[in-house]
Amino acid sequence: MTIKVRFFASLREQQPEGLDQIEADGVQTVAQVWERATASALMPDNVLCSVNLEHRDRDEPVSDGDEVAFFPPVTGG
Amino acid sequence: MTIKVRFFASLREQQPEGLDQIEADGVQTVAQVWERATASALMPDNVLCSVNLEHRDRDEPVSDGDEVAFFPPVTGG
Amino acid sequence: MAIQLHETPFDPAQQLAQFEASQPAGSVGATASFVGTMRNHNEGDSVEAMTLEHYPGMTEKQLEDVIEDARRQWDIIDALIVHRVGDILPGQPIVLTAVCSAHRAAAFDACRFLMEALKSRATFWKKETLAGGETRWVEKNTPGH
Amino acid sequence: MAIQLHETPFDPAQQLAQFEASQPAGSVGATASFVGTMRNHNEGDSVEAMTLEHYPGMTEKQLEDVIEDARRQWDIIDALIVHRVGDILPGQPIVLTAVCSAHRAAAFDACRFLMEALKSRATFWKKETLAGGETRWVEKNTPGH
Repeated sequence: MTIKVRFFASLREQQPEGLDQIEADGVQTVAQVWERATASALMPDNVLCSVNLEHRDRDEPVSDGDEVAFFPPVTGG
Repeated sequence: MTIKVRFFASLREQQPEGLDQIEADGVQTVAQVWERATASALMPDNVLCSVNLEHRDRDEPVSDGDEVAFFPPVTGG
Repeated sequence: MAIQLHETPFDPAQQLAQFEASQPAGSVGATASFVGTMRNHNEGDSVEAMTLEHYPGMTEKQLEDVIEDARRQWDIIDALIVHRVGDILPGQPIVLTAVCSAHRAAAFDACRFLMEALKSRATFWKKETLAGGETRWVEKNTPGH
Repeated sequence: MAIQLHETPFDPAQQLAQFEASQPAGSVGATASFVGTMRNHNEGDSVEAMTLEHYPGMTEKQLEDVIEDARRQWDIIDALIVHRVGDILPGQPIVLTAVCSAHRAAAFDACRFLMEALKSRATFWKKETLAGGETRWVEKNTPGH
């Protein structure tokens, strides 16, 4: 299966090698998407995650075709 | 001494005979100004008073030349 | 800091634009504002028109005091109160309060304070004309919290 | 109810005027609004410019959710959120929130809720360019209460 992966803000800059799409066979959770996409860089505690545009915890499951995003705490407004 | 007296809103309408200036000899308090200006009509409990543009209780003293006003609860804004 | 009483309709958006444009560039981070508008109904009745009476001299002084009180309580950059008096029709603005500050908490708090303080203290009185032509004095303000 | 993201500067006064003009005549008694503006200093440093990044698709959805949450909690007539994205200069508006309702308590409460909710939830990220040309990501929002 394939998962679309997106990084935003400082994470995008810190993950220049981060893959935007991964072959996700064997990947079951959001955290495992991070490991696969970043070649196993440790996910910092303050990283937030979303699946298909909804905030999700890092231990939530992922499915074929999902869009998974990683980003720092939000600072809008 | 003389006291300038003003009525506002519903009190102005209810006191068509209310005097706008009284000879206030013997008048010592705001409440006594009301009695003199309205020919002793009873001052309703919810009437508010001011002396020289400052809110004042009805038992506060008045002096020659003061402007004393009577009005209902405010409803602006 | 400014207070204004208008005998004729005012434009809240224009007032607000002027207020913001008059601030020192780059120091304001937050502007909170409130506009009170005349509704066409009140307490279950249709209202056709309203007359706002005030106590000239005292009212202006009270509005200035309200702004001074806000300045003492919050770290604000500027504040504005604009209030209609006289004959008002449904849909017309009655009051505008605005506060600008560096951060949003002070702007929100102080703007709301201006409204609550002026409604409870300032010498304005509303007289409504109902659909049938009958008139009545509004007896008390609605709660703000 | 409306949300807007703008790549170029917007005029809060004009947006607010449109918002008010689009309401049913006579039913709105209260409009509370808030404008967040870029300051030329932050955390003790001079700031020359800012870039606001967002997550297209997710951000819009979150802003719509924030307005829906406000509608569930308060009796409001309409709500508006306008937010800048992209490159921003000091003095330019970043965000506008506005709520209109029959009475002022709901307008004040819901307008503040919109700001706090969008700041804590919506996927926007600020990157500042300091006076010396150095850039930095803003790490957290200031408290709103």
